[in-house]
Amino acid sequence: MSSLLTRVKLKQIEKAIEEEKRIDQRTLSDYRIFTIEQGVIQKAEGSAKIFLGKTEVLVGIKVEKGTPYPDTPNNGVMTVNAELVPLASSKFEPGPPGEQAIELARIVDRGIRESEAIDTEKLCIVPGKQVFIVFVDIYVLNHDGNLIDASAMAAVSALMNTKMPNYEIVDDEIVIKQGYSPLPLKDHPVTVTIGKINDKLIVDPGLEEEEVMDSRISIAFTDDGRICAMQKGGSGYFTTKQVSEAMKLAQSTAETQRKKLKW
Amino acid sequence: MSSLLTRVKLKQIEKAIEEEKRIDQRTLSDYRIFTIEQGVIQKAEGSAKIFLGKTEVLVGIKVEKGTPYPDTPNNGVMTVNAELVPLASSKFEPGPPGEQAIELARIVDRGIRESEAIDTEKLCIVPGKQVFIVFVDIYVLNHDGNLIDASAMAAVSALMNTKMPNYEIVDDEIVIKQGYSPLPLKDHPVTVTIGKINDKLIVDPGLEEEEVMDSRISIAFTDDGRICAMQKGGSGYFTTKQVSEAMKLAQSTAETQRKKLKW
Amino acid sequence: MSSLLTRVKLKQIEKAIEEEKRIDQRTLSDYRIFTIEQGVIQKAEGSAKIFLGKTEVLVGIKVEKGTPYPDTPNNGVMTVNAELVPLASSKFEPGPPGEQAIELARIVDRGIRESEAIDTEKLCIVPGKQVFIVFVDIYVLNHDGNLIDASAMAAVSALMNTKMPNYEIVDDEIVIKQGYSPLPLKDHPVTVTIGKINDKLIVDPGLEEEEVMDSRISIAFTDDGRICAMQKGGSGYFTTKQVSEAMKLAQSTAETQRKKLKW
Amino acid sequence: MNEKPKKLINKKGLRLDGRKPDELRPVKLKVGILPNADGSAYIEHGKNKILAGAFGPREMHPKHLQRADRMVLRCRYHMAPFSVPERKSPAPSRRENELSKVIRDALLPSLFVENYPRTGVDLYIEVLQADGGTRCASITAASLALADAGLPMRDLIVACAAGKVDNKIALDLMDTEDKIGAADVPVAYMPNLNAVTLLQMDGKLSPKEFDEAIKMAIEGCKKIYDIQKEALKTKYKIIEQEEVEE
Amino acid sequence: MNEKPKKLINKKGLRLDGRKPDELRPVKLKVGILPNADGSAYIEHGKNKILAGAFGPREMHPKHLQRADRMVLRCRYHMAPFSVPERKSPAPSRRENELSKVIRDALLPSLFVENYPRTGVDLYIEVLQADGGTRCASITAASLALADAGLPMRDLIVACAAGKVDNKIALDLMDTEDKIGAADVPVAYMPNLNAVTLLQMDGKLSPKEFDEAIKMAIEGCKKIYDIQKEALKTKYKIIEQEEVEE
Amino acid sequence: MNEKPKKLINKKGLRLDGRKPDELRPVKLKVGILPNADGSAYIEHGKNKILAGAFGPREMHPKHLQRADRMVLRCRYHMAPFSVPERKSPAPSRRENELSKVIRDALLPSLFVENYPRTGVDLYIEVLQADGGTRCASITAASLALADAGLPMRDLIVACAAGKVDNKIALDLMDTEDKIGAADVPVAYMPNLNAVTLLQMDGKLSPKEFDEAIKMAIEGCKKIYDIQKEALKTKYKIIEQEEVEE
Repeated sequence: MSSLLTRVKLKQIEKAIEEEKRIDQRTLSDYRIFTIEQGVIQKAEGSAKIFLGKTEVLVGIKVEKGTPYPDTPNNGVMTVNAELVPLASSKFEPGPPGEQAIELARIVDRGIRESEAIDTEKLCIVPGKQVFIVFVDIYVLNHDGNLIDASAMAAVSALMNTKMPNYEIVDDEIVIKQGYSPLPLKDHPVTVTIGKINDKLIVDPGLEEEEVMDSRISIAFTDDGRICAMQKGGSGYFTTKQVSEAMKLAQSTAETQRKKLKW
Repeated sequence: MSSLLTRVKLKQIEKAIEEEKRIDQRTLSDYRIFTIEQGVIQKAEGSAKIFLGKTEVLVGIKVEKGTPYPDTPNNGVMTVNAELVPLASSKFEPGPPGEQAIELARIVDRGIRESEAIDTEKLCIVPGKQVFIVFVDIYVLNHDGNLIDASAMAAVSALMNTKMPNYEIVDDEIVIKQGYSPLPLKDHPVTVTIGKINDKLIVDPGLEEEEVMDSRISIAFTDDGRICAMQKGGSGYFTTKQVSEAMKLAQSTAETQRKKLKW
Repeated sequence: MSSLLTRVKLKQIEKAIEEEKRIDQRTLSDYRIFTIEQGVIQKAEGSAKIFLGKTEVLVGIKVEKGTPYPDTPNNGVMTVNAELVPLASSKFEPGPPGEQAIELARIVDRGIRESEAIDTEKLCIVPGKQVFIVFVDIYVLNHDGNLIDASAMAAVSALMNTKMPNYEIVDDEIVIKQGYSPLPLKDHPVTVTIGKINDKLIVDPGLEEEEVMDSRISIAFTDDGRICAMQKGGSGYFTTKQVSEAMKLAQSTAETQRKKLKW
Repeated sequence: MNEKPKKLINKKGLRLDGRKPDELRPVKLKVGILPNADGSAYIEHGKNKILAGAFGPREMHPKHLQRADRMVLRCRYHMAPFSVPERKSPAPSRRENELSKVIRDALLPSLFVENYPRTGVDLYIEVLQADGGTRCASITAASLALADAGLPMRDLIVACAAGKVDNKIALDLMDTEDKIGAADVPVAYMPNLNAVTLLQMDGKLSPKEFDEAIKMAIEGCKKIYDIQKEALKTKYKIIEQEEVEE
Repeated sequence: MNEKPKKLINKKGLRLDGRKPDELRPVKLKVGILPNADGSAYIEHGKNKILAGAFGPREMHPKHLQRADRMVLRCRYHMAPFSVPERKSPAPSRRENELSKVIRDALLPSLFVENYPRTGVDLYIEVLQADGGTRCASITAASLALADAGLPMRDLIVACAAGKVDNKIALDLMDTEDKIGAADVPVAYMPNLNAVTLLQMDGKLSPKEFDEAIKMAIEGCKKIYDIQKEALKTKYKIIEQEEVEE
Repeated sequence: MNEKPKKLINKKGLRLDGRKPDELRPVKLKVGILPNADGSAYIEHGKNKILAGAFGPREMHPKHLQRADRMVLRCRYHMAPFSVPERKSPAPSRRENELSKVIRDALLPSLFVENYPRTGVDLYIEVLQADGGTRCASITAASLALADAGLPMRDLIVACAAGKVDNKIALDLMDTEDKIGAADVPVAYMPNLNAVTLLQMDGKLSPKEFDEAIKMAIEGCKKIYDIQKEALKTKYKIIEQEEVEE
């Protein structure tokens, strides 16, 4: 899109929002249609691919043995990494994760970690010595806006799809047995992102909307409706009133989304 | 060499090749004269320096204790690294190995590994726990073309020059004894590179020939004449007929080279 | 400071030095006033902050358990790192330590190491297995010249301020006990830097003097007046006569400094 | 997480360091303390000790990062190796990278970036000692550093967190409370515009608890805002005096 | 190498997955599946799942990499961390670096680089799942991505390997066969020009066996070439339809 | 440090390798041995084997490193992985970085940098085998490489160390003496100007011992200087002959 075309498009978006409409015909509080497919990567212990509009994110889960952190000897470990794969957008470049990828990974990480979604105590093999490490790798394959929600949904879906090997402990050594069990989960956080354009709040911003957006706020909710993670982003601000509105909007959206997700 | 001079030179090369001649008076299938000196680095467990025309490559071998790979607990480890030392050419830059150096190392690695030149089982000290690691470091000191063959020859020469410490196993612990034994070798691969310029095949391309060369193919042969590694390079192609011709040319050249090398 | 202003200033400095004066009214052999505050970082095992003129350097010491070097199984380990924090000067850039920071760290390291200031044998916990590692982190907070001396003084002050945990060895395992002991020190090296401008030697060069300075020499002295480290820097030279003069000047300055420091 | 399940609030309703639930830690601010930076500030917030230095606005390098229509703010939040109980490697961690970004996003709303096209401001934040709440204390100091560099502003940005300890909403958690506590909500704020410029959360809170926390955090911000303004005035008073003395 | 010395070909002459020695794994190709790339393709070759996306021709950055007389092709072959049994670090390995180079060298002969001076094309290949033969499958997909980006070509490049298992030459080795087998010969090929653009080998083969292997690999290439062309047509059919519908 | 407390000087006053305290190791120098470099030299100093190659003066890249008023010298001191008893990682260590800087500082005083504005010279030093005193041997060779590149010079730079072993000042320590010995003083020197261009020290020396050491080191420098000049002449003799022969 040329610079002039961009500017025209952005004006259109702003004008539409002004009239409480959006360029793709959604209302301000509409979420885009999404589809999730689980188990797309058979070689991973778990995986899920989401399409949210044209945004496409693949999450793969690997479960491997490792050592626990010294301060949590009885708990397995989770680590989240995000790659903005360069084929997903001409704005992504190869190389180690930049600021945007790191923020994305850490927001998804917090949603899962703070909701205590994974029962990490059940991932302990030998206390203080050996635990399971759950690697959550977010792979953005096409960028069409709202990577945060798409990645968070794909990550939880992938965890729900994850199996880990059965094992026994014989003489302090792990012996792998036949079969698999599902990864033990205790919660299923849903993350909703609200954008702000010219003092209007919109749900699930698309790529072009992100370009005119002042700022955004992403909120993760637990199964029982509590807030477990939050992140404001962008170079603008929210008044305290807007924070309350965004919170309510996110809350009701999360409930709707949870139903659609059947979590 | 200025850009204009370069172009004139390149035209000369092409013209000569057209007439089945080469600018340094070689025939298309002539290999340049080479000399190899072993044991040039006394502090290394093995070393060899080759001059191939004005190309100069030094290979040093270090043998150290380390742990085996989990899937080959009874085998020692070999690792090949190549440095295109910046004093060898104004085109080489300091810094971590780039694409060209990595490809060079991996071609030499494959020739040695796939011919099973090193008897890695004899490098096992305590199965699954301790083995010898053989570090093959290729150091390109002057670049005058055909680094692949020069490095491969110097690497095998250096391995043939390598000694490893005698040792005993006492209570599962290694005890170094007096004296050294030669590194156990089972094969001595010879690598030959064929270049293609204007549909003519040439043996052992020099630096200026490399600049007009369409593409190259490097083939490694075992003691008993089998092929153990191969790599096509360059932005051109070989017809299937040219592949067969290159194969025959490489094969006969490898036999001649092996005699000269007295391997 | 604009380029023109700079040149005018530099001329002034050179003219003043010519007349055996300095732009801040010091004589050629005057050291700037300095103040040192110890224990400024309570969470570190030791710390000290120095102001030398407007140069400000903070050194923090961390003491942690680790493994000894194989060739010194009975000795603790010291490691010195220097960060030229970018808020200290518009010429410092974020990123891994560059040449200047590495040289600074290594000069300070040598002064401490070669004077055997730290009694590393007393830092051994279990020979060959566990020792204390002393991390000396130099943090330059404002650059107004002579970072070497300022950092060296702050580092030794911080070591003198360092406490390490009391412990017992029970069954080859370390058990931390209540209370702390001072880090065992055997020497207190003083480092003095002499600059050369137009064949005149000056003590403790300031930032602007460093910009016109030919070269410098930094010399560290032990408690008993022996030389324990030395480093010439800069793109100029010292005649052998100037080396002797610099040595004497550094020696007498070190004695004066040692008194002021009350070491 | 629950390594040491101590009581964080005692029977008298006081916290480990004797504070009441809605009480701030002591905050000290100094402006203009780094001679080579264009603007600088130093904060002691509880046991946190943090320096912020700003360079610019100046020509932006490298050029491809210049923006024709605005000033670019670059921000680096960095912890000294000795600032925490276990020595931290000086290489920036993922956490430091994320905080650099959210701090930048928190400060931008106060600036008139469109007034300084093609320029850049580099903001360096160095945590010399950390004790919980470093991102908030960093923002409070960094905003002063930007003001000290002479950048016009919509308002100062001030930041403070509130969280949940022992089932109670409490202001300005220190390290132990943050680690053992149930939730933490850091907030950055422009009082004049009633504008929230940073908002994060971890832990679990009901929407009602969150409401309470953000309100408490904003009250904290307002108190620190007074200290901020005072620090700025003090610096300018001193400068005025110096000018008179000359 | 000889970790699990199973039989790779059974008494009926069939392989572990039931294939005959000269039988390909199933190959599926889709063109134009990445909305933001200028050209793209997706391949499933056996259990390999690989995406290729091309950006360009566009002005080459950084400028010092521009070539006055030609287009520059940059190529990155990269494996997803979850694509293999043990998680792979996302940082590119030496193997990935080498493959990026040989894949670029395999694709260049099809392009008229001299027609696009000063431009660059960036080609990104992401292996989402790997099961032996990823370099060949990557080339097959990448060539389609370049075609989809509108680059004129001498011919499509198609790639396939043949190798030696249980002392027999066999087509298109899957991972287990590749690891236990005696040799592998990946070949990239332009059928119209009878041109080999990638040729590698590891393992040990007599010259006669090599001849047999390369012939078998080229036969495999020709079969996949039909699927490639079909995929390209399908994409353009769909587009034509869309245009009609509008 | 005192791992092996052997005697370094025997009853006859001779050192481990039979040298007298003030005796140099054998030094061999060759000039112009690297065909592709603009200037080059090779030194064998005891068991040290070191190559130096210089490229330039040429236009300096990247441009922001150019200096309008002078030539820029870049210098890289690097050790081959096989040059030392335990394999060294090829990535430059902090020691190598420091030595690159002090070697550059040692060579600069000989050059007329102001005569070549905007240009750069890249100097690469490769230690192929190390046996104590590599920085001095590197400087001796590097200065020849610069001369061979045709750079006018105030004088050649020559370097040599002296140190303290078994309580005696001794010339030109080899590795074992350096490791076990009490001090080492490397010195670089321009004989014509009586100018010291590198001076470092580690270990402990009284000021008197230091005086003795630096004098001894300079005597060593002067001897090597003769070999240096001879090597330069030899190269030019050969060239003259070649020109005659043509």
